[in-house]
Amino acid sequence: MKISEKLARETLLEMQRRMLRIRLFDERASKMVKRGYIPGTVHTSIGQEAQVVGACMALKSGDHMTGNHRSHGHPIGMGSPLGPLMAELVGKATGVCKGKGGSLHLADYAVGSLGESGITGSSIPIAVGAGLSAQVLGEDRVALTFFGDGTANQGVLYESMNLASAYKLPVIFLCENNFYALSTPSHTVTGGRIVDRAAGFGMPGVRVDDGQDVMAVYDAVAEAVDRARRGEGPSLVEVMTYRFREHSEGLRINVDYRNSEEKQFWTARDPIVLFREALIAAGIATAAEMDAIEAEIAQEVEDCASFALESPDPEPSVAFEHLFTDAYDLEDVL
Amino acid sequence: MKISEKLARETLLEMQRRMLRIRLFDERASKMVKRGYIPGTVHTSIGQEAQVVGACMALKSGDHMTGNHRSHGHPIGMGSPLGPLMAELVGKATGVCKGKGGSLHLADYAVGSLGESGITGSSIPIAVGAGLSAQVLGEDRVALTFFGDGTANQGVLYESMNLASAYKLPVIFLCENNFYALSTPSHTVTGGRIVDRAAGFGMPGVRVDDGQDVMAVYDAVAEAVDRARRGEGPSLVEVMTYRFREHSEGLRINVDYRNSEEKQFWTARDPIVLFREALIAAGIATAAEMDAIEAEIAQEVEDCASFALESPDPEPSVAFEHLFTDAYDLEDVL
Amino acid sequence: MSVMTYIGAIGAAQQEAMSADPRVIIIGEDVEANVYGTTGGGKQRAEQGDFVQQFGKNRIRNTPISEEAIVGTAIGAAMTGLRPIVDLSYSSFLYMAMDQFVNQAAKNRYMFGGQSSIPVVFRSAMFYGLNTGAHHSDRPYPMFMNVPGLKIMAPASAYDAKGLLRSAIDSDDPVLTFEAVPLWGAKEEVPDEEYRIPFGVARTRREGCDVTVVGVSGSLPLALQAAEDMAARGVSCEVIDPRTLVPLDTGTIVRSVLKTGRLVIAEPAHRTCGAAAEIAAVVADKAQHALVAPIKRVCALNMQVPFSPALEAQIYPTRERIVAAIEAVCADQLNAENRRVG
Amino acid sequence: MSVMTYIGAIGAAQQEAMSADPRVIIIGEDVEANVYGTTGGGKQRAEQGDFVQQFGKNRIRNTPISEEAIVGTAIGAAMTGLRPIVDLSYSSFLYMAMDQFVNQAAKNRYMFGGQSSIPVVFRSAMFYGLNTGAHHSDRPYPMFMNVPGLKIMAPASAYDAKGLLRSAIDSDDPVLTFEAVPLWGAKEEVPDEEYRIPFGVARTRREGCDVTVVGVSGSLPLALQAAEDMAARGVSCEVIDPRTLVPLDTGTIVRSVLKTGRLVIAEPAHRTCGAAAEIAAVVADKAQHALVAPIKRVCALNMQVPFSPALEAQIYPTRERIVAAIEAVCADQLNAENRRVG
Ligand SMILES: Cc1ncc(C[n+]2csc(CCOP(=O)(O)OP(=O)(O)O)c2C)c(N)n1
Ligand SMILES: Cc1ncc(C[n+]2csc(CCOP(=O)(O)OP(=O)(O)O)c2C)c(N)n1
Ligand SMILES: [Mg+2]
Ligand SMILES: [Mg+2]
Repeated sequence: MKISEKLARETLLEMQRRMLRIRLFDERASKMVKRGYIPGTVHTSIGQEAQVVGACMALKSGDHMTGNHRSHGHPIGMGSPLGPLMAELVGKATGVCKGKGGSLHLADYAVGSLGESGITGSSIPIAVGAGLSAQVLGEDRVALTFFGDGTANQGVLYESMNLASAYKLPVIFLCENNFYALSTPSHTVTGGRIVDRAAGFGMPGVRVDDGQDVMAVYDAVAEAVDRARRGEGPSLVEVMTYRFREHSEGLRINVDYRNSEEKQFWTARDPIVLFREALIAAGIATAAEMDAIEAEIAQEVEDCASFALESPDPEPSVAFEHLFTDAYDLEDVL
Repeated sequence: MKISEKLARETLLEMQRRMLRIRLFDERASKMVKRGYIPGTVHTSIGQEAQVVGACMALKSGDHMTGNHRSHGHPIGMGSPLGPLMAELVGKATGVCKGKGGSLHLADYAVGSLGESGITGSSIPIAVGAGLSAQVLGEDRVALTFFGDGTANQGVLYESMNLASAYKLPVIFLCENNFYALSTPSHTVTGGRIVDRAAGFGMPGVRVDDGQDVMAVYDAVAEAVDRARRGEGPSLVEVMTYRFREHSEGLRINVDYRNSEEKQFWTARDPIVLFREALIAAGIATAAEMDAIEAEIAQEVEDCASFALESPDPEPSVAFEHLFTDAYDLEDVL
Repeated sequence: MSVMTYIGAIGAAQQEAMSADPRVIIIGEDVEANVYGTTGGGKQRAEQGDFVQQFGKNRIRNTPISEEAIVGTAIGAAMTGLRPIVDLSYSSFLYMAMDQFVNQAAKNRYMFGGQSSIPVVFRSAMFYGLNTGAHHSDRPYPMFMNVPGLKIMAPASAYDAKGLLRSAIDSDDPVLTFEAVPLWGAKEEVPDEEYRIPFGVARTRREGCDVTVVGVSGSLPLALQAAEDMAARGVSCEVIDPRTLVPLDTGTIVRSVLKTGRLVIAEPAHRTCGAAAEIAAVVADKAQHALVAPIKRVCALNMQVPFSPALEAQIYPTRERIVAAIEAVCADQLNAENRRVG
Repeated sequence: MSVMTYIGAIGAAQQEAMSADPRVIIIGEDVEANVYGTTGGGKQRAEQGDFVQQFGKNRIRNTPISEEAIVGTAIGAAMTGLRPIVDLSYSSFLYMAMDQFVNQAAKNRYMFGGQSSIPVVFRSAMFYGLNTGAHHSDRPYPMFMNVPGLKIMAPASAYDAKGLLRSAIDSDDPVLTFEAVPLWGAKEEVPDEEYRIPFGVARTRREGCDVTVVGVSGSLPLALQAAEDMAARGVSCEVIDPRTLVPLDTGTIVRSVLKTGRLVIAEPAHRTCGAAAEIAAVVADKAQHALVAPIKRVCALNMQVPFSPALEAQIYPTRERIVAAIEAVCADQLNAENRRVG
């Protein structure tokens, strides 16, 4: 891995911090689902941290992001504090969405996270809208949307890509290609290569073949972001990566749809290990410094879990708020 | 124009007949709308006859076709008799859909026409379904779907192309690119070229630059049909053509969205005139023979109009038929 | 006061809103060319040109045919600083964007704990009764009433259309308009100054004491005509236009039925699970004790729309069908009246 | 007879139908891997393998995530010789394909004058009350009830699920199933031989004379429990499961209300324009003269679904809310009973 010379040491370390946050947060969340502290299920980004963080770090404050069901990494990548995220997963009053969203529907407007989406593909045009408002209002910001290889077969993506392209909107379409949609291997349900779909919609398509290399992801996305800021329109970036866990926690699929050689190949390419080694090799940080960072993040995650578990449940009446912005008659609801 | 040597004389003449049928039928329908004999409006294929007929003639009996709002040419191209089509436009009991469809919703299952669609894009996956049934049942047939350049920006097209490609279904996606969607120039709302969208979905894309040349359209579609019959999957064929009239009859748009040079350029390339001249030049038919064909079709169209006008209205109770295949309680309806 | 058509009122409300607030934009298919007649300049067109000339192409946006992306883009834009008016043309095209309406517009603010507000108006028009066939004639507002989080207006006159649309554009929540194309040409006096009509307030178009007749959208004028017919026969109808379907002013309707004891509801949507069903259900709960006759619905039949003019008219409510329903619930009075007259 | 779960019954019906007719195929996301548990082999799995092994990949089709194309493709395939069962997984995903449901499945046959028939079943399951959040919890069947041309089944038990699904697959018209995931594990005795239950015939689950309680889908068991509670307090409930919503057996419901004079309707969908509204409206028309109390609806509140377990349970009907509604309409009897007992 080649460490970019353009990036400050602190930025590089922050990348590793965010990857660690995602990893440890998701490991923790996974345990909490199994023990029943988190209701429902969660979809972890374990193994995909480089793809998430490389993309988010290429954005700057004021930019927007929308995501999908594999939902914790994206706001963490944008810099969202962990406590309210974990509290949201547990369904507490202190959750980032007041306990009303849950794992699938995290959003943290303070860091530009406009919302994850349980419905695959549904949040893609929302990012295009953020691009449109930037253009109409003349504001210097871009929007990025994350979606999976499976979701790349939903029509709304192509409507969105086309609209963004025709209007030259500052939007980055980021495909997280982990080779599977649930139990379905991408190649069995996908005609052609996703990256090749960009050209027909008048935008550049770039594929990051090693999505475990956070530098490679960063570079590709940063270029797309620059292009967007220059007013030259949207780009599609496809990142090849792998989820180390099952589609969602607790899901057991009786079919052996991912063989063990494949799993071994990818888990050997752990993005966090690779980046740690690269940083040390490049003399950016010592092993001891990296250890300290890991301990720091481990503590952060401990703290976020305690915060979540100790927080109060939402008041029942919170269920009747936020339907509309103005006061409404509860008669209409009850 | 080069006359294909592979085609029998009778086939060539039938092409011209079908183009003439479309032209004269649509001219007649246009008049009947203006005089109030046809309720609502109609969308003519005048100017686009080569594109329609070249495609339909590349199919054979047993194949299926779905179409869109520019709806008369497609069934006529498939060989549907004119009387019941015109009666349908007028809303008569003898209409091909018993007067229940109207211009926008023609269908003639007898010739493989599974239905035109007032909702743009909506009938595209229907053709994919016809391809799927052929594949599952092992029947030797293909399905072709017509849609416009404007409709090429609807997501359902890409979902359909992808599905057909992943399953290798015998489907031909035929884009009638007449440069406009209603008053909107294609290039202002379209990123990239439509034909280039095929590759990203794993299928060949072919563009017929001179869509006024019925031979060129036929050749391109026939190749796609052969490929489909060989089990090699779908193709996208984009045909560049032009509508000579307004988007729909009677519609007046105050903006000059198509300038007169452009109109002149295209009307000078009348597909029916071009083919007539080419046939005569190639010695396939004499001018007199072509005149006779024109007179024959003119008579057919006269007859279809009389048939339509003289036919009875549907019985009022027909409005309560065909909701379900089995008997239902009229109480549930009224 | 000036006299305005229903469609003119819509254009005028849009023009006022665009002039008042630079965050308001219009986005949709063919809006530049003003094909549907609501993005022209209205009376001022001659002086001020059309909307493109007045507001520029940055704010009047032709789109590709991509309803799902258009709707989603408008939602995203509304979440980030704009106040879009989306012109979806035919109401029949809303289905294409259903996911965005239900899962984004309606749920976003709720699900994210109030972080977003979504000030966007989705305009669409119900082209029914005009022989356009099954694909273009839908009146799908009941579907959207079943989705909490969407406000819905369905005006029946120029005055209401203008005032409600201004309120809709002011609203920080998503609003769907269902315009009645059969009423586009209907004229009404409209104030010259700007005005707004609040959502959730019904308009009693005619006072009466024997039967309450609720008319939704294009069925309202028919209800008024039927009331006229019945007045001649000694039956006094109170005719109510709910104007907005979400929120729905059930209070006005219930109070009226408490007075009249009878209810007829007319609407152009299909009967099953329509707005009339909802109104009937509310009244059967809140005013059951006052009811002296069955509640009658006069809706579009549970049928798709046939093309032929020989067939289509049967599908929708008519003045005659409304009269028949009133007759059915007022059989007593009519008999009494007959005896008196006879 | 054997005891079967609701979800097992669905799998068994699919297996029978696939064995009986080679034109039946199953198409949907992840159907090969049987993630949702309805494309396995049921009891016979050990001997016969899963559906892919039994029927082959030609008839068990994994799809891309493309609901609109999947639904449209299934419709086209049904028009040309197949009898597809489309597994759409969560009912919340139906919105993605709304245009195909409304404009193709529902209208095609009608609009083409009977040329097509469309024997296709669209299966979906309502995963509500399971803390999956607003995007996955919808119960959108009322929307589809407003669309003439779609048949709708919403079984509340294993026996009904199996028999209705066989009828659905036999039907030459498009059928939507709305399965209740909270009932997937509920068991019932089911005949060993093949059987079919006709559409449009309600099942009276308990006879009674004081009040009619209609329970739709997952609310039916709650209605039965509430009836049990009320029986102990001297109120006799007649509990009816409509089983299919289109066609809806209004006759059975109306006859029951003519007997009891009271009606409570419970359903998991949102209240406004829901199935309960339709049932209430029908009864307020056909049995108004027999009503001695207001009609009460116990529906999901007009709210989106919050995630937190501390919040979600409030949204749906419960045994307690149904009891409260019955109490409200039976206040007279309860007072009489109290006097008798006290
Ligand atoms: C519209 C819709 N269809 C189906 C689903 C069910 N579903 C949830 S995640 C998923 C697979 C998504 O695959 P991909 O986009 O590749 O993302 P990944 O899970 O691999 O990150 C499916 C089918 C859904 N949530 N929404
Ligand atoms: C879903 C949907 N959106 C919009 C329309 C309105 N509409 C009808 S035809 C048309 C233009 C279609 O353009 P194109 O696909 O290029 O076909 P052409 O008319 O040029 O043949 C539009 C926008 C529609 N019928 N359906
Ligand atoms: Mg994936
Ligand atoms: Mg065009």
